[in-house]
Formats: sequence, structure tokens, C-alpha cells
Amino acid sequence: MSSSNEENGSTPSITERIEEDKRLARSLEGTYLFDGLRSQKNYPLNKMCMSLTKPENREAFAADEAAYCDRFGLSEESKKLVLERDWIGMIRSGGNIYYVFKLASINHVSMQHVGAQQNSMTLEEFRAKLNAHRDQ
Amino acid sequence: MSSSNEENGSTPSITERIEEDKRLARSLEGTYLFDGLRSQKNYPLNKMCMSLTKPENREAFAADEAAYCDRFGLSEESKKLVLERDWIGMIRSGGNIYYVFKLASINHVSMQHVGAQQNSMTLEEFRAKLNAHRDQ
Amino acid sequence: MAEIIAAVTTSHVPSIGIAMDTGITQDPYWKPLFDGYLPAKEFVKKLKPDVTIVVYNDHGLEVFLDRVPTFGIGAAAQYLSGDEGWGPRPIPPFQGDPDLSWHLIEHLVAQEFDMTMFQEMSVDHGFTVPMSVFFGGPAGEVEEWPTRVIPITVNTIQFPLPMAARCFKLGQAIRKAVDAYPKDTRVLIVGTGGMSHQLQGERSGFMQPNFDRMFLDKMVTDPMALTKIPNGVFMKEAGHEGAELIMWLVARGAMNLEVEEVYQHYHVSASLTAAGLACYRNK
Amino acid sequence: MAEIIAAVTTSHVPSIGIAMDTGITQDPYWKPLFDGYLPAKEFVKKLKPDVTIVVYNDHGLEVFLDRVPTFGIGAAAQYLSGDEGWGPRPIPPFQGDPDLSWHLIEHLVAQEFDMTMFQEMSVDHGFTVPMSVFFGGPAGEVEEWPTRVIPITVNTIQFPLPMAARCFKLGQAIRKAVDAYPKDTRVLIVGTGGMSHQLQGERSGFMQPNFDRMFLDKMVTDPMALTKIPNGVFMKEAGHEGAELIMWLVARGAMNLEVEEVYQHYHVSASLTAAGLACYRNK
Ligand SMILES: [Fe+3]
Ligand SMILES: [Fe+3]
Repeated sequence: MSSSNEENGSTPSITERIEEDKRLARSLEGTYLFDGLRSQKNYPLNKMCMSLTKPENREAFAADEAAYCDRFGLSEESKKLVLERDWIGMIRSGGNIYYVFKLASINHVSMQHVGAQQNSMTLEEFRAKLNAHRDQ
Repeated sequence: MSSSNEENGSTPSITERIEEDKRLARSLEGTYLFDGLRSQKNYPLNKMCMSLTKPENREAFAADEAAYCDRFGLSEESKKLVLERDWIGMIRSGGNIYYVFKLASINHVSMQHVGAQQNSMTLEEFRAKLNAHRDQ
Repeated sequence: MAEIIAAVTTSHVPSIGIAMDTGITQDPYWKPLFDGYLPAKEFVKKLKPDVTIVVYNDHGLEVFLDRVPTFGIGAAAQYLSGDEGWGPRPIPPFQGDPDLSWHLIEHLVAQEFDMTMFQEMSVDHGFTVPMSVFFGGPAGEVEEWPTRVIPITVNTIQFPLPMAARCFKLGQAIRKAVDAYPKDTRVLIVGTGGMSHQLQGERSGFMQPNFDRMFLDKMVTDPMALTKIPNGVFMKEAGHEGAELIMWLVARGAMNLEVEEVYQHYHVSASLTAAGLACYRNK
Repeated sequence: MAEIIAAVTTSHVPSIGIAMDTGITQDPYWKPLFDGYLPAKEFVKKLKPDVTIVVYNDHGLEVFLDRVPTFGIGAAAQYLSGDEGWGPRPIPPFQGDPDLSWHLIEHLVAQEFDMTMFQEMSVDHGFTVPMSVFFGGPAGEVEEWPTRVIPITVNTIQFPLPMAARCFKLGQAIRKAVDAYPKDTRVLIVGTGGMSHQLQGERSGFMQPNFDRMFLDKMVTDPMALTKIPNGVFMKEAGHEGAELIMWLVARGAMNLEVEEVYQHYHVSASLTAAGLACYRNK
């Protein structure tokens, strides 16, 4: 009943491969594997950020940020993270960097600024960290 | 330069298989293979019909069918087919039966009615044709 | 460990849903069809599946021609009956199983199936009618669905459709993925679409019971032969929309090569469609 | 008969596009990067491709988490630069090649790649920046694109991503499909994404030039070794977003196993990203 149509030997190896891959990816410090679990975690935040690709939505957001967040059903905690532009807080809460970055873009906040804040560094410190790689 | 990474022998066989399949499908009388060519043929008609899955769009359509068609950029010819509920005309022009059928649905016109008209039959004649299969 | 406990397959037609929802299943036109469903309902009732994977095709509810996925899979917590133009069917919401959905997604992608992952999704008659047929009361009515669900979509709206052999392999990959799921979960797989029918063109109304009966036979005796049928041949023998039979092959691929047909019913016709149904368990 | 005449690969970063669009490519920060692009522009200019297949990842312009295709392919007549939050880039529209697109779709589906077919599609920096890098004037500016385009998307927004080996096989399948196209069409394939970078989390700013240089080497000497790298290892060695390197393997798969590297450029960093570029032709 439980034997598969094809050779059964590959089942454990696929499972092992997937589990090992996820274990490794989840073990990386300061990294939030954006898998199915995380994709469900703060769906409203990502959806709100995605909507900012339309100019009329950016205007509505600018007019009343909190009300706009409510329209997308953000939790009070997530709304606070958005209003305070707490980038690392948004990522931790389940934000996907590609959607969250749209929120930065509308205020012309650069990725370097977002990266610095996530690292609790000043922009200068963060740039020095990036440039340090030139020696490698 | 032209030899592939893998065994080259399968390339012609895939091409032959695809061409033979399309040739057969296109040779069927009274049948309009809905492939890429046809999918491009009357995209606005299908898009207009797809929109009718929303009640507010159905209301807008009912209020002024011609104006609604214009909003989706239908050709004059396609608009006439819609206004006249010319089902076979819509299919010939590039309509996909699944989208076109939504236009029938909003007036509670059954698939049997659409089928009868495509066959230039009365509903009774078409039903007799369908029931004739019971003897097979 | 999880297990696929059975496969059931059936045609789907909007008007079967309408007949159930408007209470006319005992009218002379519909009675033979719905009477034929009763033994399948009994079979499914005894199975008590925790999760039902429904392999179907979207008919233009979620999928427009702007973006057509070959294979899709739902990962939502809930799926609602959608509005196909005549309003949503009056049935309860379907509860999903995101944990098993994501397990399937990870295992299908690892087996080189290029799935489209849906986290928001409403379902059309291709999904809801089979659910009513197998899980509804005698006339299809239902108060609460007794199973969680996972929708898997197959493109049959725009050529090229996936080949029959690819669909069968998808079923095999689903089987492997379910076998690898660590929870004790009893899974039923439903393959829906077909049998012979053509809705579009002057050939609409085309049906070929001989082909359907051959297909029903080979589902048991020689499924590999069915996987060799090109989609153009499905269209010729079973009608332009009859190519939906490839969904039966996904369900079949999830079973052993040897199966027992527990029940079969064949009725011509429901609306424009030859209506077939079958229940299989592994030998 | 059609032919893939070369493959070129490059990183992509929004700010590279912004630097070109605002005319600051000769500023000290940007000059080394843009100077490094010039020989690649010369190489591509001489190639005069009729069609350019751009294999890239959408960064949340067309794709939201409601519906994530593993592999997508455009079949539109035209593709516009989309609005990622800071307005569309001020560049001309891209002309598609629907005939070749549908040929590719038919041949990829026949080779068991489960593509999502896009007939409406705007393109983001993952597509437009490489196009400016390879086809723009000295500073990236462009009046009219000298090539038709076909976008192919790879999911890198949500795990599971397709495996490196699957991406390489997609490239092989594209190659077979192009080889089977009956028109005399010269096709360039572009693989874009990476190199090492991480945008999210406290690890943002992570880069590892040693890994990138290994990757650049093996693209020539041992691409099959790269196809064995699990996506978790890409994330560890090249950063959470560095897994975009799998797109390079699609382009690589479309070439012979033996290639000549015509040009290579590597620069740390553009914004948060290690910027690599390479040009390959078949041996
Ligand atoms: Fe159907
Ligand atoms: Fe990127």
C-alpha cells in the first residue's frame, strides 16, 4: 500500500535534501528564510507594500499612512513598524525585503540606508563595511 | 556550434510531435484550437468577458453594453457580435469558450443554448443530437 | 506517516452544481446521473479522508490569458466558491491545509515540477462540483465539508496543455511527497474533468462514448497507454474540451500501477458532456 | 535556422539604473563599474542579436505572494518598464517576438517544463538594468532598443526556489527549442541576478568575493559542479538574495558544455551587491 510507483529509494533522499537545505538556511544568523512559513507570517504588510507600485496608492498612503495600513488589515504592531520605518522590525515580522523596499523607495530612502538600519549602524559605518570587501 | 548539450536526436522528434499534434488539432472541422495564435486574436473580447465575473462589472455592462465594450477596446465587429449574442461569431473571432460563456451566464443562457446556436440548430434539435449518443 | 488512501475521478459541469443548488436532482433529466453518484458517496464517506487533493482546471475564474500557469497549487487556509458569472455557489467555505500544501510545494519543486504557488485562490465548478458529488448529501447539499482540501490546477484553457505523460508523472510526484509527509494524514486524490465533450465551435455537442469507455477501461488495465495519447488526439477523440481527461491521469499517477476499480458510472449526457465517474483503490 | 549566438551574464541593482537615468555614471563611485561594462557593450554590439532572451527574477513588480510562478515566459508584443515604487525608468518600450515566444512555450512544455505564460507583463530592474548595461550607450542611455526581447522569469522571491540543476536544464531546453526554430534568428541569452548580496536582516551587506570568483571560474571550467549547489548553500555563501545566481545557470545551460569566456568584470560593490559580469561564446 505504501510502495510508490517508481523506485522507492529516492523518497528519503529528497526529504533529507529538503530538510538539510532548510536547516542550513534557517541556521544563518541575521537571515530570515522567506519560505512558506514566513510568507504566511505577515501577508498584510507585504500586500500593503506591494500596492505602493501604483502612484494613486502612494498618494493615498501619504495622505494618511495609518488609515491606509488599516485598509490592508495590518496589526497594530505592524502599523507601528511602518509608521516608524523600522526596517529590521518589518523584516522580523515577516516582511519580504522586495516588498518592504517599495516603502523605502517612495521616500527615496536607499537600500544602503535600509541596510545600515538593519545592522544598527550609521550610513557611514555601513558603507565602510561594504567597501571593506574590496580587499578580499 | 549547432550541436546541443544533450543527445541531438530528440530535437527533431519533439518538433515533429508538436507539429503533428497541432496539424491534427487544426484539421478538426468546427473546432478552433485555442493556442497562442488564437489567444492573441481577440484578446480584448476575452478580457471583457472575464471582467463579468464581478457583479459591479455586470451592472456596468447591463447599463450600456456598447460603452462597456469600448472600455475594453473591442473592435466594432466584435462589439456587434457581443450585442447580438452571436456565440459562434465570437468563437470564430478568437473568443475562448470559457470566457465567452460568462457572457451567456449573466443572462442565464445555458450552454445547451449556446451549443445549439453554434450548430445552427433549434434547442430541441440540439438536445436530440446530444441524447442520440445514449445509443452508442 | 501520510498516505494516499484512494483516488476518485469524475466529470464536472456547471449545471450539475446548479441542479444540486436548486434542488432538481430528482427531476427525470437529472435522476439517472445523481442516482449513479450514490455508491461513490458511500465509498468516500467510509474513507473519511483528512485531506482531499482536488486536481482540476480553472475555467477562467482565477486564470485569465494574461498569465496562465501550467500547474498551480493552493497554499491558502481557506478557499471560497467563486463567481463565474452567475454568482458564487451557496456552499460552505473549504478549509485548506497550509502545512501539507507547503510540504507538497517543497517536494514537487524538488522533484522538478515548476509549480505556481497560490496563497489566495477561489475555486470554480471544476472544484466545487466534484466536492459536492463526492462529499454532499444524497442530492449534493452539504452543511460542512468533512475534509480539508488542497486544490491543484492544470492548464486546459490554452494550448500547449501539459502532456498526458507529464500529468501522470505529477501524480507520481504527489504520491512521493505525500508518502514523505510525517503526520498521520489520510489523503484522497480527486481527478476531475472530461469525459468527452466539446463546447466551442460548430462541433460543439460532440461526444464519443466509445472513447470514454476505452479510457475508463485503460485507467485500470493499462494507464501507461493513456499517458501516450497526444493532446491533439484527445481533442479529436474526446472533443476540444475533452482534453480535460489529463486530470484523471494525475490522480491515476498517484496510485499503484495495479488498482482495483471499486465503482464506475457512465451517463450520457449532462448538458453537453458525457459524465463519467470512477473510484479506485490500490491493489 | 535559429541559433543561440552567445550568453552574457550580469548582476542587476536598481541603483545602477538610477545612476544611468540621472547621468552620474562618471561620478567616482560609479565610474569603475561603468568603465568595466564598455568591453561587454562592444561584444554585444558586434553580435547584433535579432532577439534577446532575458532570464531574470521579478522583484515584486508583477509577482505578489498570492501567486508565484516558478518559471514564467513572456509572449507579449511589447513590454514596458514598470513602476517599482519610484516610477518607471525613462527608457523606450521593449518590442517582443510573440512568434518565437510561442515556439519556445510549445517546446518547453513539450520538454516537461511547466511554464507560466504571460501575455501582459511589465519588467523591473532585473530586466531593464541588464538591457541598459549591454545595449545602452557608454553611460547606459538608449534611444531605441536594437533587439527584440523575450523575458523569462525565475522565482527567487519565495522558497522553494527551483534547484540550480533544474535551472541549468531549463537552459538546455531553451537551447533545443531555439535550435528547432525554423526562422533565421540570432538569439542572445542573458542571465541576470547575483552575485553575492544580502538585502534582508542583520546580515544585510554580506558579500563574499571568494565565492563569486569561484562561481565565475566554474561557469567556464565546470558548470556541472555549480548545478549541484543547493539553494541553502547559495544563501550561506552568497547571501539570501545571492541565490539569484541560479539565473546565470539558465544562460549557461543554453551554451555548449565547452565555452570561451570572452570578457569578465568583477567589482565590489554596487550598493549592497557584488557586481559581476561575463560574456561567453561557444567553443
Ligand atoms: Fe471543465
Ligand atoms: Fe535582484
